[in-house]
Amino acid sequence: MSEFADQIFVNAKRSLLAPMAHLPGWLVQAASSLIDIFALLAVFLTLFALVSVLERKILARIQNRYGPNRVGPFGLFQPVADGIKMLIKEDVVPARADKPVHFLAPILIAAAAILALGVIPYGRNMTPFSIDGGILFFFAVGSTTELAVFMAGWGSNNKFSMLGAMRAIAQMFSYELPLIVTVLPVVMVVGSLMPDRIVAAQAGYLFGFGPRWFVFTPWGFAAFIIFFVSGLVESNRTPFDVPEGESEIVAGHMTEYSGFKYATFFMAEYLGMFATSGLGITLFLGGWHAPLPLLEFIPSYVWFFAKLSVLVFIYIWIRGTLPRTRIDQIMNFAWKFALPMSFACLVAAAVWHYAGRGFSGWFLSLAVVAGVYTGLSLLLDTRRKFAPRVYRFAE
Amino acid sequence: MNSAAFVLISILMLGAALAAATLRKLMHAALCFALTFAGLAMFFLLLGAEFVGLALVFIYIGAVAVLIVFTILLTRRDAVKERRFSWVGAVIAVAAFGTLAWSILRTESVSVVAHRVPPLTVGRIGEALMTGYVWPLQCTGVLLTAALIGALVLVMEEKQ
Amino acid sequence: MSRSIIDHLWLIPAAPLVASLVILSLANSRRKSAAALAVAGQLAAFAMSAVAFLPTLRSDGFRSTHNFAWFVFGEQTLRLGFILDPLGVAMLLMISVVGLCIFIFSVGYMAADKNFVRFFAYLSFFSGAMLGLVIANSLLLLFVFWELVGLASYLLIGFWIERPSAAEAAKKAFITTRIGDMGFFLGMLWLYDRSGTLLFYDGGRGCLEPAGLAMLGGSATLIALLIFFGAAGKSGQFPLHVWLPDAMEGPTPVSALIHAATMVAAGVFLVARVYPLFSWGALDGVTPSLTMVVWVGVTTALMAALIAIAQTDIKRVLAYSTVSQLGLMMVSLGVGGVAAGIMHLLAHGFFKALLFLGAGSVIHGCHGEQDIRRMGGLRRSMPATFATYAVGMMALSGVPLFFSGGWTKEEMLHVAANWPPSRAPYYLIAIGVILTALYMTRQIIYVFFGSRRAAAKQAHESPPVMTLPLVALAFCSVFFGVVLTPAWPWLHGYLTGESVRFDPMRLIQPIFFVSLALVGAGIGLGAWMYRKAGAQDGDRPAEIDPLEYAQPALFRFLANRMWIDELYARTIVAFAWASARMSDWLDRRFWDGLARGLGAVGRLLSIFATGVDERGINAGVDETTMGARGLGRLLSLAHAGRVRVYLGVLALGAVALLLFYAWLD
Amino acid sequence: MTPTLQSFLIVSAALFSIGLLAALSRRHAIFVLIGIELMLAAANLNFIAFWRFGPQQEAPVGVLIALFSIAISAAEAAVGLALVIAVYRHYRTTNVDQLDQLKG
Repeated sequence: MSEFADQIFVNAKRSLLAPMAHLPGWLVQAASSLIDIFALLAVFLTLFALVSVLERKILARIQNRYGPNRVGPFGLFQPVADGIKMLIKEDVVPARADKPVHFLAPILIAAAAILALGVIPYGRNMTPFSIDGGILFFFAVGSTTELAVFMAGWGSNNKFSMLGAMRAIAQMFSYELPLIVTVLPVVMVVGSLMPDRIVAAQAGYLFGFGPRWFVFTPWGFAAFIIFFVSGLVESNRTPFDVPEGESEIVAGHMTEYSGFKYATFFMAEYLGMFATSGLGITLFLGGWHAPLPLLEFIPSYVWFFAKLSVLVFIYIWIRGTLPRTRIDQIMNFAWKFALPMSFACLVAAAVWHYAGRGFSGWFLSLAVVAGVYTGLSLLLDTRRKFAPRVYRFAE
Repeated sequence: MNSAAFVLISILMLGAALAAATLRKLMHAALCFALTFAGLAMFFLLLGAEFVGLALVFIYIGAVAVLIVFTILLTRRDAVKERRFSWVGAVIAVAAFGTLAWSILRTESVSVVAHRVPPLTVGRIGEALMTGYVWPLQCTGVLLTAALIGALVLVMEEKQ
Repeated sequence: MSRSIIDHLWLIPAAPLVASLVILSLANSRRKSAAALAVAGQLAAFAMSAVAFLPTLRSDGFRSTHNFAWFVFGEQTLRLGFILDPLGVAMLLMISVVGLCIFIFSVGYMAADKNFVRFFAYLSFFSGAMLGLVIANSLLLLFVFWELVGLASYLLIGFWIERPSAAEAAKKAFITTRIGDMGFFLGMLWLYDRSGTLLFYDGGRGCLEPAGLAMLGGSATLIALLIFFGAAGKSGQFPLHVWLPDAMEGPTPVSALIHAATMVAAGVFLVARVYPLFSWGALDGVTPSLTMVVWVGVTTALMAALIAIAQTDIKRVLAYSTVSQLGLMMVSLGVGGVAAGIMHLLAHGFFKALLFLGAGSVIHGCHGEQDIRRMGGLRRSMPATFATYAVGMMALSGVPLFFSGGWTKEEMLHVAANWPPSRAPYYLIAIGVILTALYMTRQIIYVFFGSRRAAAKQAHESPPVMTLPLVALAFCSVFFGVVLTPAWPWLHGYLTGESVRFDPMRLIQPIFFVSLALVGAGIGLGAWMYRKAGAQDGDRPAEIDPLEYAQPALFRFLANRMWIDELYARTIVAFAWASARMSDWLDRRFWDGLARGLGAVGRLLSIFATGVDERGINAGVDETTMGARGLGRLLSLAHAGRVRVYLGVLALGAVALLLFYAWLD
Repeated sequence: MTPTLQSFLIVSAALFSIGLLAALSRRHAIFVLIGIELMLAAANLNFIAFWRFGPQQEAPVGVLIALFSIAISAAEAAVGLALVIAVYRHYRTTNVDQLDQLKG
């Protein structure tokens, strides 16, 4: 039963491909990738729509409002309304804009986001493009986002856009390092760049109940935190949304975009968020594995999306809670804390591995991580020490 | 590997390269440059060098192209007066291509068809890098560090 | 015990070197600590040398080495090492004792100098290098220290760098010794090429041991001569002696330590160290190289002694006497009396240092006056200096029986007398002995006797910090003789490894009376000649030297140092200038022309490129302007950083190459 | 029919000469740089192609060399662009034809 539920989508795809078995191989391959892409788009666009409205509702709750509740039951059709509005809006292109660049930017950014989604294993045997260098692929296509952002900033020749693009690229560059370096320990420990293998390496349970997710090792935990924060920055969300800080530069690189192109940017941002969270899940949260053996019967993809929704909720929660940080704070955090810390994770992972991945390794790596953490925090501690208040002129 | 993909990719890549070489607007040229490398990466995938292809995309589109556009941005005020297209370059380039193509075509030893090869996994590359090629690897690391520092020093604002 | 001593032998030179490094890092105002450090370093070196001295006493002919690999290239290992043997230890002791005295002396002498700290840094540096030199067991290591002492001497001669004369002298010394060192270096390379090792003693494989020497074969003579060339440069032997007198521009303690006692003796030491190389294949103790050494030594000894007679600068007199004494040592080495030469070297170290320090004290007392004709009658105003100086003078001129110099002179005359080939060196150095006594008498009369002249008016005795070292050195130069007497030639035995016994009868030998007669003659002649020196005598004015009055031509010849410097200036220096000018001319006319030619070729290329370039473009205006700007501009075009032109030419070249290869097959 | 080594070489030769064209015919320093990068890319393509069609030995030498050359050319690009910026600051131009004085 559970087997059937687990593999239902895989079997569906097989049955779709079965009739064209006699066609040349590359055609079949193209067809299967097309199916994957359609599936991806369908799933994630729906998810995007849902999340967009959920975000607004959750933010509203956090800010003690009602949020959208007019269109459909609980305002669930709000995204549909938004989509229609976006589609029928006029698409304004500035007169002095660099037209082709201005036009291509949103397409490129969306394409990158979707491609990045392609290598993530969503369930047992459910990896759209299961390639050997999957992680590298993820970052390769992810890195094109920066170019797209720049194109957006340059193309709509407008100082706000340019400034926003510069800020975005600056922080993306700075956080790409910690992001990648925190991935390295996992790659090192698993010995492969292939997401499926990484997920497989986190299978099984300790003493029959403790999941062997990397997040439960000290280095994995620290790396996951850094990874999560860096992902937050990469997707330009609060508290790292200086690139589109409404109060300073209108909407950053999206200032000059309207209508459907703006919607594309918006979508790309969410897809990027999903992609980063998905990678985080794959790397640290055990992918589609169930947290407890007795919950195995629930299909794997369900677990994946459950984890995804938790992470997304945390994203929204953070957005609703934290104020915007200054650009210099962001940079300092990246270079002075996140990067050294991620290197510490690398070392700790090595220690963990060579100490036999047992308890001794666990504690040793904990020692490494904790030591570096305390050292860095002592080093970077800039809090002013407040003196007790004295009343000099009273009586 | 099939020839359709080969033809498509080569057309894409060479067209992009030609555009990068000849376009009047610097920014467009730079973007076509990035596109060229995307095509090259596809070539590498076609040739079964997956890792190198991805690394190429990662490095060139993610880093070098962005660097280039940044440089364009920083040196924007200087609009180089491109006079009419200089033919010397074209002549030399065509001559170079002619001789190269001619000499490639007249060597039979290179007209071989690819035989099946074991897939090149990242593991194998890593193994080679960590065993036989660890010294070049270290040297490359040193070189990159030097380049990083050198670039920083070069572009640092000199204090008046 | 002794093993561990040998393994830690390197500590001896290390102590002063470390001291000098620390001193260098001191602020210029930390005079006390600088002096203290230097003296402490020297003391440590002395103590360790004393410790190292003990094991060598036990067995006769004791020799022990500690070798280590420096680095490996290919399948060859370059090995260095330290050696502990009587020769080295004797030198160690002499250097550290004399050095200690001189360090203490210079605390007083340099008290007023503003670069006090730097001075002591250099001094300790020198001492460390010198100590290292004598315990080196590898020609290469020896050469390294050799160059280091050369550097130290350069730095110290030019210590008063603000004086142009000092700077000149420093340069002269450095370059002249370099000329010698070139010979040394060539000899070393050749030796390595032949024997494959530079270690002196390496358990039978060293280059000074029969096996190694056998490998050299006939080339031994030439190698020895090359090395001797270096030695001659260092210890101012005849062709290369010119730098030493000028080196007196340095502070007097420096002259005492480096240019009298230790460094200049390094040449003699080197010859003694590689003596097997010289005496290889000797038939009854005569080889071509040794004969060469003898004659060079004789020439130097006589010439320098003659020149010394006519010098009026107190330090120059001593300098030339140093040169001639070194010549004597060389002679005795050459005739086979290694022990005699080294004994004289050690004794000479003591009393020559004493004399120089005395001279320093005199100069100090006379407020920087160095001309002996303007002194006089100082024996009353500076008695301590006078007494010690007199001791030194008598030791140097070799008064027998009481002074170390006497015994060593006698010894040297003895060995020279029984040199098989000829007795000429014997007679010649006999004359040298007379001359030594003569000029020393002249000097002491001029300085300490007679009437007080200009500079001596308000002369004063030096502070104890300067006189005490004098006393100590005087003590040494008297009682060092105890181990030299023929009655009980302990040092001789110690050096040669023969066992000695006490036999007073051996005091009474013909050679003893010979040397007595020679010295007596010298002193008597001097006393007679200069009885009225510096005073009005008949129709001779006071400031004219008696000899000058008697033999003006001869005197001028000697006073101008036989015009050897001028000779060099006319020949060697002039040649160097000429060749420099020629190469300059070549560079300007010939090579530059060539470069211009190449430029023209490049220019043609660029004209072609630009020509094609312009034709596509507006009416070749640039072409005409280029024509107008003329050759220089056109030339510059080829080299004008036109990246694209370079690249284009490059590409064309590549195409051409490809076509060429295609055409080949 | 499947592409032979020859066809790949032809393509890389074309890429190379396009790079040469860019380096030769443009005056903007960045174009020169782009041209050089293109030429390097052509070289890399050659490496990979020869590796793919050549005899397979243990270590994928061509791929490794391509990787190294990519890293090196990335470094070269970084320094080159930094130079362009520095030069621009100093001379206010990026026209390689105006940058023809060989002293600073």
